[in-house]
Amino acid sequence: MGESCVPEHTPGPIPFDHALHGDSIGLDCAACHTGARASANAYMPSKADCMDCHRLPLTENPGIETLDSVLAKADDRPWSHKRILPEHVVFHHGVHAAAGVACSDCHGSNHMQNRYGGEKFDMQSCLKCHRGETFKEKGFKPAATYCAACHR
Amino acid sequence: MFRYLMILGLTLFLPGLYALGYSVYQGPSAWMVDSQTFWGTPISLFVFWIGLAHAGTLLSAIFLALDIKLDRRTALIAELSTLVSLVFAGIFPLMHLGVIDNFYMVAPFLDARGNFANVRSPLVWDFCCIAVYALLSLLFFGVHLKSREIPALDKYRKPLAWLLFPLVLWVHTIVSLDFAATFVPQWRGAFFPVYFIAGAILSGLALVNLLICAEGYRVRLLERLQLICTWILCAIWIWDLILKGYFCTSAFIFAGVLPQLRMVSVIREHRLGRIFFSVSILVGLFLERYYLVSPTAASATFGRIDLGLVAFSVGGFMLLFFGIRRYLNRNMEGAGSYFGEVDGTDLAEAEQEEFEKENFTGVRGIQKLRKGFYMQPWSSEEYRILRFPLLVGFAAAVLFSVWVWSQSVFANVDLSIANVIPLLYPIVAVVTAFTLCVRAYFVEKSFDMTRREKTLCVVLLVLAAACLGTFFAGGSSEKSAKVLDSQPIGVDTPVSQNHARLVWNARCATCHGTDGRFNEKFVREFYPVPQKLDLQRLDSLGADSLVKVILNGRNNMNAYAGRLTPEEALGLVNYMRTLAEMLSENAAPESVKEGEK
Amino acid sequence: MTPLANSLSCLIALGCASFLWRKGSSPYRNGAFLAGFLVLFGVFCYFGGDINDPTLEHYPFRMLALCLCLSTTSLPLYRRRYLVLAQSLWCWIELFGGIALYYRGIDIAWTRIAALLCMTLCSTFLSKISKEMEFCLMVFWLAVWVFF
Amino acid sequence: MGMDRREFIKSCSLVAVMGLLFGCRKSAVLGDIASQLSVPELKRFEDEVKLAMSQAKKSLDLVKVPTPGALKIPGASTLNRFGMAIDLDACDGCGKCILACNLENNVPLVPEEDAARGRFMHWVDMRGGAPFMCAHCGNAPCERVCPTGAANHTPDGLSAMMYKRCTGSRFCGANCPVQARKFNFNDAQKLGLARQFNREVPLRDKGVMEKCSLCLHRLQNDRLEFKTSLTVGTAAEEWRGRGVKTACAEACPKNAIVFGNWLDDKSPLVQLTKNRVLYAPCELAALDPSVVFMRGRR
Repeated sequence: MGESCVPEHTPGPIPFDHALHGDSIGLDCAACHTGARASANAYMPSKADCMDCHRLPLTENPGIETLDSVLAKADDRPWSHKRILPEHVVFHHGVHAAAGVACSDCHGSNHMQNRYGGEKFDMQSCLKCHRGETFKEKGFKPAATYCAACHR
Repeated sequence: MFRYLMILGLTLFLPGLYALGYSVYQGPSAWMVDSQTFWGTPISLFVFWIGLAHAGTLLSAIFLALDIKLDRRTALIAELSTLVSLVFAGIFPLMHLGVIDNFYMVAPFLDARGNFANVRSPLVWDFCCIAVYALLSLLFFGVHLKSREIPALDKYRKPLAWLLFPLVLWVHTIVSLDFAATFVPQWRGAFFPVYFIAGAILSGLALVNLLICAEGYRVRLLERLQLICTWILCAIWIWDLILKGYFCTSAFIFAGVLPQLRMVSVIREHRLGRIFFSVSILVGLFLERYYLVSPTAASATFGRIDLGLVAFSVGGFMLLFFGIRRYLNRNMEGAGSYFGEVDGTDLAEAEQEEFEKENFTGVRGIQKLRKGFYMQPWSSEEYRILRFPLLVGFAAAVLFSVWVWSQSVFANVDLSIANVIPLLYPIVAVVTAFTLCVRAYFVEKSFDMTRREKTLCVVLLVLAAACLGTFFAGGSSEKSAKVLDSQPIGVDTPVSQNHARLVWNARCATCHGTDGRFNEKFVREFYPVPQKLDLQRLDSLGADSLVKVILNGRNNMNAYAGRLTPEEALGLVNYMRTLAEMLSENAAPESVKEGEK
Repeated sequence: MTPLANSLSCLIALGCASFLWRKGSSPYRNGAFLAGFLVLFGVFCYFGGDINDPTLEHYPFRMLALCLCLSTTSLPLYRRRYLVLAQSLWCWIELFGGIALYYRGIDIAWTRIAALLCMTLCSTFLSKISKEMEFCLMVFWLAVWVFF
Repeated sequence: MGMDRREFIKSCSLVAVMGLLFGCRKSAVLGDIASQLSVPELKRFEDEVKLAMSQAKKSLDLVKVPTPGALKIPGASTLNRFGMAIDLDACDGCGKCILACNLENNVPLVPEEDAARGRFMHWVDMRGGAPFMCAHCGNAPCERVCPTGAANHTPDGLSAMMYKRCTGSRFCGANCPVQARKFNFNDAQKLGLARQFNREVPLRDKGVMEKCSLCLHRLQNDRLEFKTSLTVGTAAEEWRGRGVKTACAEACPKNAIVFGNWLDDKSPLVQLTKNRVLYAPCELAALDPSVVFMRGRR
């Protein structure tokens, strides 16, 4: 029962820390996870996305040199994850972000410690939020609950 | 005798089993499918067997409720045949489904996904009615068997009979609504409930008469009723003919004309003759259902698989029914007194004659009338037993309706009371029966069960719980195999302002800020401060060169050629103008503010 | 069906009711009568109304139910029980016929069903059914038939 | 007691056998073979459309209907009701819409024996020389009888079909007065008859009903994109599905199929049907269809 969501990140060779890249330096999640606010899927950053910033020596931290060398050798698309929703489910990541749902509402804040997955999404939890039964304090507008809003 | 019948059943059943397995594997294209309704043999067989399943409860319960006496063994045979018929009536709608694994979605329970069956559908009513009918028939049969040992239980039979009386009619009414509620022109018929009930009663009677013949005796009352039923059914067929100009000749011959031979005493008195009437009626009614279910000229013909399915049900019925009969004969103490091996045939007949006389000529009635027979309303024994459980049942039905209405699934559905009514009585009946059982268990001191019965009860309960659990949990769906990495480049089409804004926020705002000023936190710490956004600069550079800058990069600005399409870049340039305009509008008051400082 | 034909039909039912359950009549006789009446009602509907009118589909059966209701008043025994049963049958035909028609876009005659249901419940309280009560019941049924 | 145990084991094994019987329909062994089969070529789809067109013979009885208004179901949208109008004066029955629909919605091919019987899966049929598809009735009989609720209505006028919820009782097909519903008798993927031309539309499994979805996926995508890109300042703007077209409407060389929103005055549907007489199949006229035919000027 239920479709539990366990994103399978391929732990690439690139050492990465969410805590260093998040709010502390004024970066939005969508800056790297492009599409998170704009399109149906939230994507992983490509090497080019990393290099936008990392082509300059950014800090004086001792690790930065090894990081830069690893990055230089890395794949064009160093990270990937599996879309765990079934084919017949339409989930538009951007529309949820646009509706004011914060990233941590669904994904928690575990990723700041670089622990991924563990979110449990099933139809019941979708429906509950869409009906306005959960996240009452956030004051989301009730969303569509007819089948064809999310299924095809 | 039973052994030979069982062997006959087995020889029919085994090839039938193959047909069933093939049908399940192959799906609905295995058998003849009607080109318009997509239905076929399994549904005909379902209607046929559910009709036969009326024999037991009809005869036993209704006769009991109406004080028409029927001897115990006939009643028990009838009840047993109901149970066995129900098994086959249940198999066919299940196996005819396209996706059998999803059958649980028909049950009107909430499932873990928050879905709910469409209670407007006659199929949902069907499912509930048949499930409840099977449960209560089992209970009725069990109580009947048990009441021999524990006389205290006997007084529960009549209340149960009164509970089953409407239910048995309800079931077939609902089956008829499967057809009558549709737009298929051949199934036009607000009279279908009566029509189907009449057909069911006739087929039930024919089956019981046939089984009684196998037992080696006869009940004249049932034979007469059977004959009368054929007349009524013929009258209904005539109305069908008047209404639609459609007439099933073969059914009329088999179930309408041939049974009239009963009026010839030579045939009537011969056992083979009696078997012939019953078989002829059964064949006729099967043909009738067959033509009813597949109204348009079939694009395929009645094939081997269809025959196999018929053989499966007939053989299976024989195997199961006579198997149980044999088992009971052997393993139950005093089976004779249940199933009448010790009664002489003549004795039974004489008895029967007497009953009939009493029932129909009103001798008994006149006697009672003379005695000043009168009963206060709502004062009968069965009513007193049934009173409280019925109340619970009605309360449950009302609660169920309210619950159904509150389901969010029906937010976009015009749900009316007519959609829910057919579900109510089965709920009333099942809850009432359950309450009755619980009550009987606690009230009757003499009631205790053998170990085997207790195990049976526990197993049944566990099975029921497992069923409910499965219905609730539902199946799992296959997850997508799609792997997402970085965002692929989109199609190069003109983008709207809104889309450009989204792209800006995702790609540019890290440095340039969502409002076109800098993202202070980021830029101050790490990065060279980007150029200021103002209209004059934008105008002097021109859109084309700005697009080039975005795509190819310049100085500290990164190249986005592989990640943005030229159109997207152009959209960004346009959006930059909007941002610059907004900035210049806001600049004036801000410069004043700075001046104040 | 026109109001006139409708009224006529209940008179036919009334006439037919008197043939049922005569003292000493065999079940064959009663069964044959029932089947015969049904055919008669069907033929009446065919000539009395527009056969394409969906509400006509269960009309003969409603007539038969009315006929049975009317005939129960002359039963010697278990009158109350059969009275209730006959009315339930009528209710049944109206209700489920109505549901079948409802699915094809025709409204259910709720007033008729409600009136019958009320009467069915009320008649369970009837003690000895006097001649006057018989008359009242018959008038009620005919009124339900003609007006609701 | 020994007897009891035996009985118990017997019943247990019976249950297990039943489970196996059910399970073998979708067992791993059978499933693996399925995924390795080749996909059919485009040519076969084109040929099948030609075959279906040559077999089309049913004529259409049309009756006049008023312009569809807002839906009469609870919770219906007052802004959107999507539908189509097919211009019988412009249509020449070329059948391009059928192929376009098949490719857009990944409609599978049928085996030869089904084709010989005229049992195609095409969502668009040719009847009376014009395309004919599900009319998305406002008061849809198919939805009323669907036991699981797999066939249901969206608030904006689509009669949608949820394939995963479908149990294949075929009741909806029986109750559709114009037989617009198609049943997946075959496992098209296993037989190599299905091809996913369009990633946006899932392939259907064996044993489920399907029919014209009015290109539901296009509307869904448009709605979601619209809502995502809605600027905060202009929140009052509502989605009207402007700019969406169904595959058949897109493909029609004569522009005889017009898709739009019956409740939106700016919609091409409203503008082009303004002076036309609208018709619907006589069986559907009372069921408030959203897809209608137009012929002649008023």
